[in-house]
Amino acid sequence: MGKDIREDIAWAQINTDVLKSLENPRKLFWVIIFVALMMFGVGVGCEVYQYQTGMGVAGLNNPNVWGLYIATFIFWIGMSHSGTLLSAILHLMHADWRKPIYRFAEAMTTFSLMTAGLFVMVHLGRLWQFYYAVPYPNERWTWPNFQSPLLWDAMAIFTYLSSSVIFLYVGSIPDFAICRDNVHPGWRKKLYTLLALGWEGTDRQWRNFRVTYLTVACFLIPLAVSVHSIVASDFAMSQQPGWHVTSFPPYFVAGALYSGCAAIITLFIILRYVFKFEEYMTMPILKKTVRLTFAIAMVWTYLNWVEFATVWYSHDEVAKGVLIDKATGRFAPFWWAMNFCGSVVPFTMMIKRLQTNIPVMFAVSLLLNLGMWLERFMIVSPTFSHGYYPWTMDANYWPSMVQWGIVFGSFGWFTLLFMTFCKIVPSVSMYEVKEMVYHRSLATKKAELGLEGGH
Amino acid sequence: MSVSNLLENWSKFRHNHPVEDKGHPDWQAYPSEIKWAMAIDLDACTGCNACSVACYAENNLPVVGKEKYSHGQAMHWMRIERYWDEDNREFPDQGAQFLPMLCQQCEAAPCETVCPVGATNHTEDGLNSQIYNRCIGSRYCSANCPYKVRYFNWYDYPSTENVWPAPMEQQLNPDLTVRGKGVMEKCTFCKQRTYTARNNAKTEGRKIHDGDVQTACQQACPTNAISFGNLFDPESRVAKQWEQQQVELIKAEQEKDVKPGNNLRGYRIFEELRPYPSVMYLERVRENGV
Amino acid sequence: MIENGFNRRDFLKVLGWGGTAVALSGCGNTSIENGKETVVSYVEPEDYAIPSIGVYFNSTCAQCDAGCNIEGRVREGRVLKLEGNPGSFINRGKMCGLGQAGVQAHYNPDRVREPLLRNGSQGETLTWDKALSLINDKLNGVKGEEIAFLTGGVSGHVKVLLNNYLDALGSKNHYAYEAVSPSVVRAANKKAYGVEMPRLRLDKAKVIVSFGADFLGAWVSPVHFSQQYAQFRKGNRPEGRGVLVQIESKMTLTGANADRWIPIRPGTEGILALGIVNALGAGIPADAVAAAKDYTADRVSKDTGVPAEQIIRLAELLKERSPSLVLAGAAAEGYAHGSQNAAAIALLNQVLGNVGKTVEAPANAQFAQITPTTGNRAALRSLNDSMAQGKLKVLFSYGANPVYTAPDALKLQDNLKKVPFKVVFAHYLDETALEADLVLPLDSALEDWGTSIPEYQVEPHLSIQQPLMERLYPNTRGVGDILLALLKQRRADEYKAYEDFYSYLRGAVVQNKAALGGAGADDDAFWNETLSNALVKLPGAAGSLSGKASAVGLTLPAPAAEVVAYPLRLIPSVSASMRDGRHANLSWLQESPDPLTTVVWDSWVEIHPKTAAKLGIVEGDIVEVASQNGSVTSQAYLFPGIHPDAISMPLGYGHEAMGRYAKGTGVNVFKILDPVFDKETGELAINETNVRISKVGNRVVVVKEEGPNGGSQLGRKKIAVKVSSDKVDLSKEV
Amino acid sequence: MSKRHMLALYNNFDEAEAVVRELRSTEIKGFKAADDLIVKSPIEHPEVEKFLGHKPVNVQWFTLLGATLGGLLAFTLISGSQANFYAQMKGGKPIVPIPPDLVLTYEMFILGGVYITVLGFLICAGLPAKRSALYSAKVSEDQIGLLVTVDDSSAATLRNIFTKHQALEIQEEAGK
Repeated sequence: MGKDIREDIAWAQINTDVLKSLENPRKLFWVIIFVALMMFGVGVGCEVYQYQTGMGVAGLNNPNVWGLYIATFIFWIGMSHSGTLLSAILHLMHADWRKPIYRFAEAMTTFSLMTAGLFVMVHLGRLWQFYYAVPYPNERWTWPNFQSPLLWDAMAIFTYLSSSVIFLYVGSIPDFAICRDNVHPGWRKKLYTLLALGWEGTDRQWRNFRVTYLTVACFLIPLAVSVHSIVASDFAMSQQPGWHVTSFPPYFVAGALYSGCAAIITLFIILRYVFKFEEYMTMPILKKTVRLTFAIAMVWTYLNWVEFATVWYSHDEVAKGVLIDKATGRFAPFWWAMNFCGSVVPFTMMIKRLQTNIPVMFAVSLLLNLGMWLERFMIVSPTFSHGYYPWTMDANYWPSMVQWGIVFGSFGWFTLLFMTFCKIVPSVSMYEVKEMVYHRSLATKKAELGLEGGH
Repeated sequence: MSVSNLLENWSKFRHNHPVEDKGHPDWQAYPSEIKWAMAIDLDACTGCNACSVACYAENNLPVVGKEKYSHGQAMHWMRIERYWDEDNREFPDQGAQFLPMLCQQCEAAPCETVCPVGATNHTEDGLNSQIYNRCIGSRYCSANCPYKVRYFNWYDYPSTENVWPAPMEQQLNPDLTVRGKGVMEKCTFCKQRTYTARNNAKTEGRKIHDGDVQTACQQACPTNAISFGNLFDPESRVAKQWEQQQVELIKAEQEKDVKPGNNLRGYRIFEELRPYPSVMYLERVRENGV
Repeated sequence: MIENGFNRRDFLKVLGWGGTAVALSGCGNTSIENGKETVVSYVEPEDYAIPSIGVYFNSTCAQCDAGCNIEGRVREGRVLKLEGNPGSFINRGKMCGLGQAGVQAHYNPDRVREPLLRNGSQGETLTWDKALSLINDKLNGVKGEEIAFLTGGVSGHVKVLLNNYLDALGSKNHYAYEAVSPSVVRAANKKAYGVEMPRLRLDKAKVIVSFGADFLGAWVSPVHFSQQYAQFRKGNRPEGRGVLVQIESKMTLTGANADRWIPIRPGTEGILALGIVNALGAGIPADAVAAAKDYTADRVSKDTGVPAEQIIRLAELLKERSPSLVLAGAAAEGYAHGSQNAAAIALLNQVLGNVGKTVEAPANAQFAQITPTTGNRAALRSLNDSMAQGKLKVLFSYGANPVYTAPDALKLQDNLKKVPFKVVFAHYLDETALEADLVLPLDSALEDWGTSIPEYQVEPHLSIQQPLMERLYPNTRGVGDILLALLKQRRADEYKAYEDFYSYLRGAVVQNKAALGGAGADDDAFWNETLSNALVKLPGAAGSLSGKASAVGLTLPAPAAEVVAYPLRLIPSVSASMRDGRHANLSWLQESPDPLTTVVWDSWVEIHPKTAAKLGIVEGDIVEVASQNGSVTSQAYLFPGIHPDAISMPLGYGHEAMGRYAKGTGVNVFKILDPVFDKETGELAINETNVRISKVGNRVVVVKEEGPNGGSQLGRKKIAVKVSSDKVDLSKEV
Repeated sequence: MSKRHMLALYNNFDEAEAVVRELRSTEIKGFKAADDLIVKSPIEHPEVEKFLGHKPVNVQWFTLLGATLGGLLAFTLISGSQANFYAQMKGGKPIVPIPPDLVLTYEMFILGGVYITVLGFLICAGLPAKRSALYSAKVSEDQIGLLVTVDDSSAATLRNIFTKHQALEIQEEAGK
């Protein structure tokens, strides 16, 4: 296959190319920002209405006390895992093809976490009291209930968010230095000077930088796994049929990586187009990402069916009831759609021709994410409307427009954050691309020398 | 002080109530002589709904109206369920089966552990307390309740039209609050009544007698199907019933159930989930020969 | 009413000790809930309301005619909750949902607060003095027979004043009308036992065979019967656990609690009764044998749709287990031949030798002038006729809502217009009040004074109804006070001694204290005692039953042939909370699900799944139910507990007025009833309406408590468990 | 004796390496390669450390400290608050339930680890730092910089060595 990146790109060229993406935005950028603002506005409107009137307007009820908010919360948490996968795991594996694309992946991690956090808030019946869940010393000596998986969630997300923000920042310090050295005087220069912390690329700085980056990466991997297993425990720790499943944590983690990678492909393609990053976000890299995604898709598919199978072959009639309801009940269309998007669509990624076919991959990645969102929806709602207690089952629950509106708005919020980010922080890591180019050119040189020696 | 206390009383803090209790909760922090419990005789219950209405009157339950009811947002702490036999005969010629379902006040309640802010705890007299002020409305408790007997304030009912239009608000019971939007609520075994009864017993320097306190549903029930009292007081009717029916609180499966041919009809719902409910039901009896 | 309130204050001064009693108990912080403080009622909270201490005062429930004795919890001068009075002979400290909702009737936001005078289509307020003098003027020059008084069932001293007033006006037209009342059964009982309402001992019976008597739901005295039923079900009573067999076309709450519920073709209850008599075979009076000789099991089975072996088994059961009790209820009496049905059932009772065992004589009380005048449905017809003939010039209406409960076919609303002056004593602006020329706002039952004697009595006693709190609105009045004021217009001298109804009541009771077991007691002491108990035993001679139910002249028509155009029989159901709709504006009752269908806040049409399948109807279909005299549309509910030839709709819904909760909720089934009347008693036969149903097209989600699984437990173990009686040992139960 | 700073820019690492080796081998008055020589590069390049000789990195100690403290703090805080302030029976579980507390301990362990590590990085790398004496934007682009501090007297010697290895540019500045 072709080279991940041209080795003869001049380093100066890299600087100019990437820094261009920080320069005055194109019209398209503003269009995207505007649309995102509109979407976010819808969400905010719905939330205000819900805040004032009460959760009832979300169409939730007894027994359906949780709805799209929780489902979408899991979805966004899942999204966040891709960043860690690329920047941390692949970093440890020295897979240097990650270098041009990990920066925006990490940004994605951060922002999807922020979005997920919003959903925890939106879900609360008494948002104005959310701080009761924060362990702060107070005169009443009351503390949150540390036994509650929801609290573990809050803790895990906080840890994960702050860690990935730090990781993202530390990783971009050298690039901030580059910006500092290249942008014209003005507020931007001041900003970068501040962010660069006076980085000069001295040997001492680089030395400590390497160790730090490695250490944090090592921390992030178990953290990412723990975060989504904890989200899984929200369900697995409960007694409800369809939730009380041992395989939930790995299942959730796989799903998370899955949706994350799909999202990376989506953004990869968008950025490549918007910022003209063809030189760096190259087809071979896309191909690699696609293959990785496919592998994870298969893992997810496996765990997905394992979950069904364990229920199916158990004698837990109640859980079985939920499963049957998923497959045949009123949620059946969504459930089958989820299986289709999650387990069938990825097979297009096996076909070599399609792996580098931008439009197809774009469509596929969107479908995969749809599938992953449906998965979360199918985890939450059917168990409620078909739970333990026959009398309180519910065949009429359907999320109200308010719920849909807020879910819709969250995508606007995410886009907003992400696009702003792309204009302030280089969305391709310049110094690492340089390393990549350098090392690869060295390698080829060595090879040539070797050939000469053969004479 | 925190750490020393932690280390000194470690075993105490590691005590597993109720399963490691011997009879009474022997965990020092709660020296309790009281364990409120209930027994509901389904044979006597006629499904007349008097208990439910009485509960509305006693506990300031909002009337949500048709539209909200249709969304499953009704607030009846005490609901009467009506089941038919499942042997699909043409006619239900042995009548219906009525089941008054209220919070089972589990000893090991699934709802308690999951609340992020600790708004629902186990009280020393063996109830699930629900602290409205503390509740932030995550609704995890309801999600984890096998009986689905927790009811959430989806709206701000006190300020909702036609819930308590003047002068109906004058009927509200001042012994307990009305709940604002966004908090979870549920049957309290008429906390305000048990509480008063205990205070009176205290002022009079005696123990609670059976009959000192009746719950609203029990007091209304025209057929005396509901009995309520202190399970630790061997003289109380409820204790006698549990005893006679050989139903023990801290059992996931009663001995009588494993040995065949017991002629007893006491049982608890979802015992196998090990929440150790405090409400014992007595099976409905029907004569087949006629 | 200033002078009235003033007077009460005096009365309270006398009762200062009562207050201090409460005060002391309050300071000692003795129980709110247990050691119940029941002292005399106060009507002026600021005098001795102890903050945060609830005090119980006894009174009498006015929600239905059962007349349960209640105690109201009063705090800071507000009545908060009603409980049963443990000292009661009827309800023994228990209470039904309808009674619980009494507080809502009191605090109801839609009560009439001012006297209203019709002015065109509007009503304008006026003072009481004007209102009363207006009545006086209107009555002048009107002949006695042109004046009529329409009431529900009345008893006690209100009845006395009412009769005296009519007497003063020279009128004999007192129409006591109850839309749903066991009036045919009363007549049958009168014939069979010599009394209208014998004392029933469900608790003594080994078997109860009830022909549609919903004694656990809405029949006569449900709370009392429920308690007897609890006894009847006990395994540890000498008679052993009783067996309940319910025979009816539409399952009632009682039917839902039966060991065996037998669906029967509508109207053939009497035939089945005779069928059982026939099946009993030897050892029964000759005339009974003669009367029942044609009713062989096979024929009866053919007529009633009840399997022959079932009939025989039933007869055997009744023979094996004596004493038994056979009841005739609304389902049996609501036909043109309702009297014969009831008579046949009474005969069965007698043949089984239950008379004197489970059917006892009530102690017939003295003071005939205060014993209940029970309402019936015949009164409606006669009133309607005389209005139609324009015989009436002035009509008073109290405690009845004929415009709502009368079938359209009677054209009552139009006939009412022929009455020049109509006075309605009203709690709400209900359909009848809207037709009135003058509306007089009544005190709620928790604000008013009164006495009552329930129709069904265990021990003869007089129940006192006393205010549990100060009236909410200054311009409402007690019915007694109004009647007294009106009487004073006619017989001033006779009643000048009584400043208000309270003083009249007190006088009446205290005068008879000797007869009431207070001989030699100090007047005040006796009166206070009476008030704090809110009931006083009446002397009564032990009555006797004349078990003279006979088969003579007992002719039962063959089951009605199917009307082709209207193939189904409409059975209006009387629910425990809605009754005849007078309490439709109490939101607790609207939201408390119907026990059997669990539907709330609306009417519904009960259809047997078989019938529904035939008509292609599924749950939630909006169907039109059309009789010869009109039609209503409502939601279909598939209900196994009904005979396939019948459908059922609940009464009490579909008000066009009355208040925010009642108005427009459901449909009014009274309207489409055919005007068929019982041949002997002239009672409206409410089950005699044939209907056809057709889908209107649209479909709704039925708003009900029941989940999507209907009554199924999805095979879950141990949710609502039923066990066969031979599998349990009830004898040792606590 | 007054010092002066010199910055030489090179095209690639090989040249820079050669210079460094020579500087380390040759004896120059008032100049110790170990202390007075700083290599600036646009990318992180392990070889640099090789030819600069071993220099210690201490970040990992901060990591150890942070992680340990984080974990300990978490468990004491949580179990302490459960036992002392908010002792409530819940769902038939002990007042101090181990598994949940461990979950949170684990999270805090990581949190502490990450925070203190980064703190350590800033300390060890001497960030945030002022502009050093001589700096060229070229370094952040594609050139290798050698920054030396040396006595005025030996400045010439160094200049020679730099130029010998085709320095693209040599900046000088008198320092204190």
